[in-house]
Amino acid sequence: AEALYAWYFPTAHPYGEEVKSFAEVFMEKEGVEIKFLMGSDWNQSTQDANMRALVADGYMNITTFPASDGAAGLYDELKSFGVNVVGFGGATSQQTELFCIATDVEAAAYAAAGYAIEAMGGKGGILNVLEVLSDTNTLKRKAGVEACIKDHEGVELVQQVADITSIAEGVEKISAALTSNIGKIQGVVCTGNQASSAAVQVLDDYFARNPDAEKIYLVCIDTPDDVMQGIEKGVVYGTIAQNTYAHGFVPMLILKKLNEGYSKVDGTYFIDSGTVLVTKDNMTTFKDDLMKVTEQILADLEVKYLKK
Amino acid sequence: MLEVRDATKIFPGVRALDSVSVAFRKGEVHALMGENGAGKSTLMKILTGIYHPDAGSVFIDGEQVHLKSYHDAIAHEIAMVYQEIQVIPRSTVAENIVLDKLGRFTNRAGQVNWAKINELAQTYLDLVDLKVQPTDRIGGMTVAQKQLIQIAKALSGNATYILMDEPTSSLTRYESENLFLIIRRLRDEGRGIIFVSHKIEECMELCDTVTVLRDGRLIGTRPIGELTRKELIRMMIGREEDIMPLGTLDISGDTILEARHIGKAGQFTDVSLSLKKGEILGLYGLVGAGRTELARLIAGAEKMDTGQVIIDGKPVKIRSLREAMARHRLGYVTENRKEEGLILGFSVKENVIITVLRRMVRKICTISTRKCVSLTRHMIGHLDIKTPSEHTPVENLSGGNQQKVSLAKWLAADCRILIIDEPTVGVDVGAKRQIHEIIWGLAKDDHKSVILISSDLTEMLTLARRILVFKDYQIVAEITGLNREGVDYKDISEQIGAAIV
Amino acid sequence: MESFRKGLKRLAGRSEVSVLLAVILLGLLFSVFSANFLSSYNIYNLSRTAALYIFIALSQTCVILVGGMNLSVGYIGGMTVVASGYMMQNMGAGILAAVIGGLVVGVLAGLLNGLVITKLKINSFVVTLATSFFFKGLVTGVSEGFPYTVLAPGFTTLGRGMFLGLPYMLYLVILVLAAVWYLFGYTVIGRKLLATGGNLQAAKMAAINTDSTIIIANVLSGLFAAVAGLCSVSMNGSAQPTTGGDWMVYSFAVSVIGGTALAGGAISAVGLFIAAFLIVMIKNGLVMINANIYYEQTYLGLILLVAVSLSSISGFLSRRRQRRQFLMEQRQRSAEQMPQGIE
Amino acid sequence: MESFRKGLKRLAGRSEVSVLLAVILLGLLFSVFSANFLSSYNIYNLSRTAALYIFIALSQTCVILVGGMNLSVGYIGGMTVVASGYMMQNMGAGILAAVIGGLVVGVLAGLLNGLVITKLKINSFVVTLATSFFFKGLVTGVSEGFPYTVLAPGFTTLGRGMFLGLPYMLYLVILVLAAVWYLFGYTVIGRKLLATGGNLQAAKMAAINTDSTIIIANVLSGLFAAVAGLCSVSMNGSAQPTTGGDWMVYSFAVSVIGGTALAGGAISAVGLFIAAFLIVMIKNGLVMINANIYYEQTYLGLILLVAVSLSSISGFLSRRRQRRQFLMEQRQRSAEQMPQGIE
Ligand SMILES: Nc1ncnc2c1ncn2[C@@H]1O[C@H](COP(=O)(O)OP(=O)(O)OP(=O)(O)O)[C@@H](O)[C@H]1O
Ligand SMILES: Nc1ncnc2c1ncn2[C@@H]1O[C@H](COP(=O)(O)OP(=O)(O)OP(=O)(O)O)[C@@H](O)[C@H]1O
Ligand SMILES: [Mg+2]
Ligand SMILES: [Mg+2]
Repeated sequence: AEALYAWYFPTAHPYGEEVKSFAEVFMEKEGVEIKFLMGSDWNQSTQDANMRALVADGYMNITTFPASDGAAGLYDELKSFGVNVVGFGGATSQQTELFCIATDVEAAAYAAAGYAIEAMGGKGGILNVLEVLSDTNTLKRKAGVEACIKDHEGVELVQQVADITSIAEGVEKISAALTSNIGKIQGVVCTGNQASSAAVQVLDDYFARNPDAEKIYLVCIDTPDDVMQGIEKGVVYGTIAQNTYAHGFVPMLILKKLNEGYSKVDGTYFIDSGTVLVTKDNMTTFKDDLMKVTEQILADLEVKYLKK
Repeated sequence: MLEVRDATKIFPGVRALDSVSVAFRKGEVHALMGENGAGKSTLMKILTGIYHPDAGSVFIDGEQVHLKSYHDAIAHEIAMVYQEIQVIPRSTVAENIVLDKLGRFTNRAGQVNWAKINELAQTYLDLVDLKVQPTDRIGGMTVAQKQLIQIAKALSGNATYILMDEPTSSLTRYESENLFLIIRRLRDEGRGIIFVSHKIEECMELCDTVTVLRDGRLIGTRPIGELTRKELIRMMIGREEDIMPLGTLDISGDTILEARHIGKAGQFTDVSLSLKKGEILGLYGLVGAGRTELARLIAGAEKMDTGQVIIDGKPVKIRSLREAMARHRLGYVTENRKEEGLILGFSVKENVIITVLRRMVRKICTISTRKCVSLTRHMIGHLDIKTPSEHTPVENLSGGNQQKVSLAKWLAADCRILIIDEPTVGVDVGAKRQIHEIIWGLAKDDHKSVILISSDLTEMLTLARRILVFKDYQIVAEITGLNREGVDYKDISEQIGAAIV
Repeated sequence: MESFRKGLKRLAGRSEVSVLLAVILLGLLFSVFSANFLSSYNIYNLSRTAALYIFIALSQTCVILVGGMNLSVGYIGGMTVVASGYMMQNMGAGILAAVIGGLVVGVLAGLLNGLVITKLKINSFVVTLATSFFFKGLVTGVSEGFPYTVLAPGFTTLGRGMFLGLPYMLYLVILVLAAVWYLFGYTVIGRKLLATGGNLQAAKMAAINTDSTIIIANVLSGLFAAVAGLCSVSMNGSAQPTTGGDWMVYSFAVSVIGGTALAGGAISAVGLFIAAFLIVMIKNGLVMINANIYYEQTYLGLILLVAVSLSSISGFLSRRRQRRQFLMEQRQRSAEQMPQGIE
Repeated sequence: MESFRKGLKRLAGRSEVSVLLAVILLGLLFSVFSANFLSSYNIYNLSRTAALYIFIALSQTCVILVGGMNLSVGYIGGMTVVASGYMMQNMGAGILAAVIGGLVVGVLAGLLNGLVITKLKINSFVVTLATSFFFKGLVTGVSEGFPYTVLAPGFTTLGRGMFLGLPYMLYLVILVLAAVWYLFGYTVIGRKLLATGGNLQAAKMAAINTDSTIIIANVLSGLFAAVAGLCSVSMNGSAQPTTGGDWMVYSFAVSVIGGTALAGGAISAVGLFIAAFLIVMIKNGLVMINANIYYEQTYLGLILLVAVSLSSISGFLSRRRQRRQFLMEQRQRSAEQMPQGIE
């Protein structure tokens, strides 16, 4: 039978939309039909139910983002039915998907903290803003930021906030943490999408109210409109851009190759999609830098990861 | 012997019982009497472990017992019929009857034996002469039916002491008579019955001893044979009862309301009645004869399938109670004050003004508290409602006073036509007289028209000037000639009895 | 014949039947539009999820039927998951120990809810709202978001095995439903629970210790939530602390559509079974028939609305039919009377 | 003096007072452990969020008090957010048009809920469960998950402006609460709503058109949810379609802790105000005192539990005191009687 391809994301979300658009690029380029599906809720049981329904409907090649680490169980079970699952955006701790193309979150968090510390002049206090606690990536991000701070003498981790499920909640928590540590925080690191938007809002408001306040360097993640506007305004020092093109394009390519007779090279699993710091200087050009990483991955694909 | 000694119970704001000591013997029917709020129900609840006395204690055969809950009471062979009828609506009649002793109906594996339960329930349903199946759901049944089921429940326990708190409040003579037969038999078997009722004739006829309470205090315990009706009433209300026939009404005016050929699937096929201006029309019948149902159809609470209502000679369509009141100034006072008549958690004031909210508005849609309070105070005075203040939640009032509040809100609405369903259920003699005078006044002085539904024949004969007798959703007799001096009530009672049986 | 028609009519009045009707109609619809809807894998799949939902719903039903609610079902499930996972991964517990550990956690959580509700006399809604935060915090606190991936060998048998094409879990849940049916139909404690929910006041006056029935209901609720948690672990092949996040909504949806009266006092084992399939089927079918991904929830909502309306619409229709018939009879009667009057 | 003490006692029985007590105690505690807890910025911040929570709670309160529930508050808010965002970004609407558009959406959604509940006679819980899926689908469907970032100029004034150090939103919500207090205390329709919730059957028998009061309550609920949605947009500076996801839980928490009886028929504007501050303060304070992030929810749950227990504990204590006093009087009385008896 003809191979059927599907793309799944836990819910309607700007990051998902962006990745989807690059999977669509693949669809056009390679003439492969892809079924796109998004869940109604960002939770594991919805993903389980929906992806099983896809498999029941004959889609044996799926690329997806794990709604939680629990996706590992799903992938594992689907693998036993002969389904090819390639992950993007986030890896599961059990590594039950064939490949995962994603940002190395711990490294990215380490880097983000590093950029903030650099901007702070190598000393001062940092507020670490984490996002969803039930996400295992959160712990990796926490470790990355903490490690980086440890590596820099004179820099102190003032407070961490977490468990942020909406922008409103992020605003509440970040402003509470800032208020209780006025003068002690010179840098803010956000490693979550909603947390970033919330932090931009809080700092924008804070500096509008206190134009003479001491500078606070904010490093965010992702490149949504509000963060980019923040960079332009100077509220945000920089943001870590993820390689959404690779997240959308590469998994589909791998699935196609697997159906063309390629198989996975043993011991391979994680494909680092790379990150770039976006600041005022490279706001228009950062995509080219990411594209270079993508090209490298594509070149490596049949060398490092797949074999005939 | 079941005894309380120096029982005291206080509720916020009232001393419901104040050092009351009474002894109830086996082999006697002991009446417990007193005005509304005298503390009868409170005393009964202390005897059955529902309330814990703040001082004093309960003794059985001279030995002190600690009743922590009704469960303990059952263990001591005490059963009770509550004044507030409470049933499990989704359960069957049989289950409601055996609920407090369900554990006795299991086999060795702990499995409930429904066949045995239904069988037992049938025995006691037959005993109280209630014609429903043990397997019927109790949900939609009338108050009277539920009351009989509660009685069956208390009887089925074979308890030594059976406490009945106003068991006859919703029953007609005929069901009551049957109950009295049962009670007498139980007495002869050597059990002790405590019987609460506001119907004095009943008590005089049935009971051996009477204890009277007033304002939470013990007035006295006497053999009933030593007392006359007059003396008994004086013990209860502290003064003489004034009985005077109410007189005659002027019913020469026009017909104000007519119901023609009312039909409703599964109930009425064809019922007609008419009501004149200034008349009090009585609807009498056995439990479940369909009086309440007819009233609800006329008042618009339910839809009729066929037939017509004519008011002031013009055919009208009444689609809801709201229309009935707003367009035709027709009101319906429900028989079920707990579920339909009152918002129990709300204050007396809120309950009284609910039908007349619009009239309480002062300027630009603001309800005037002063107007509300003055109306409520007027009603409290007019009906002599015993309440600490107009802000007291209705649930803290005694049953009779609750009934007065339920009536008060419809008096406040100032209707031209009032359908009053069982106006004096659970109301004491003094208050009953007041309510009668109020209803009478409505017709006599204000020239309002009243349809009175009552299961109390004395009340019916006192007030109604024409009686329609219902049986199985049909009118089987019309009793006229009541609107004159010197009516022979005995004769009329027999007439009605013949129509029903 | 007549009694058969009457029986049918009485059946039609029951809410389960209208839900069953909805299930059948939808099943037909989906299988027409998607060839794979009735494939054996999909049926296996559907029934496994439905089984899980039934456990979740049972947890809610137990407390609804004594007139309460349990907003913390999901997090009790989550605690069970974490407890059993912790025991297996960090303490090397075997299947039996892990299962017992998980169940004990669920029972204790239910007991806590029940005790606070009855002893402090606070509304169950408020209590379980507070404890759901409490339990959720414990779940994240203990696990720090990390799943436990080292399970006792064979732990996934229940969640992944099948017999005659149907998952073990379905057989298990059918057994449990039978037990529940027996419990509420034929045991004293079951009837006492129902009486408590039917009318608390009346139950008290019938010498039922309503405090203990309410506590028992909450313990049962915790127990079923724990069973659901263990089933999730067995299905997932790992103990995920996120388990249970969406259970609350579905527990209510299945319970209520399945005929558990929100006012308490009623339960229908069959109803729960059908309702779980309804919801699982809608979610699955929408994917299978390739519905617009963005509006999926809208369709789910619409279908649910129609499904729950069915019984009220059918009630309305039967009342109308009854009335019509009465009117016809009435007309006949008056037609018969006419000549008599003339005679 | 005596009457003052009596007044105090009556006050202490009210649940608002015990919640207020909890607020004060917590406030003291937090300000001891965090110097900036009472800083002007934090107060601004707290009161802005509390104002939002009050609107959300009002939306729930309106239906609770006619004896219903609204599980779809959050998604009605979400629809308002999307509608106003869409109008401003894609149609270039001004502030007035966007506000009106948003409010109309909320009112229509409430109307839909109300009509289905009353006309099809289905339980409000079930109806709003279904419509919450429905509305949520519409939110995702229209926005496709994207926020609207182009707002009409000046749209953030309400959400970000302040006067005398307090946010505009707080003043707005106080005005609205005053209006609500007036509505339920002094208008015909308000009293009718309360009566409907107090006892539906009795209200019907008192010639109140309970269908229309229930519809009005649902429309009001939709309206308040819409106001909350617009406030969120104004605070966030963008229209986020995820708005409202956690409103349901908080709407109940604030309403119920604020003294809205779950059985219906009661509302306390002051209670809502205090309860919103309680919850917002706990969440804020836990961050300020740098509590363990993983156990944060556990603390929140615990504090909530204690806060709601306060009124039941204080009620218990006052009953005990009363009984003691009575017994003492009794003893005195009998002691007094003794000599009399001897004389
Ligand atoms: N649960 C309660 N809370 C507060 N007050 C109560 C409560 N129960 C009874 N009371 C009060 O105690 C007093 C005695 O009430 P009780 O019900 O014993 O009277 P009763 O003699 O049975 O009257 P009725 O004939 O009207 O039934 C009344 O003033 C009543 O308002
Ligand atoms: N709400 C209801 N739902 C179902 N059946 C009802 C309802 N109300 C009354 N009935 C039934 O209708 C019959 C007539 O009751 P109705 O109340 O009209 O009688 P009644 O003459 O007023 O007698 P009662 O003294 O019992 O009030 C009863 O058998 C009862 O079972
Ligand atoms: Mg009484
Ligand atoms: Mg009647």
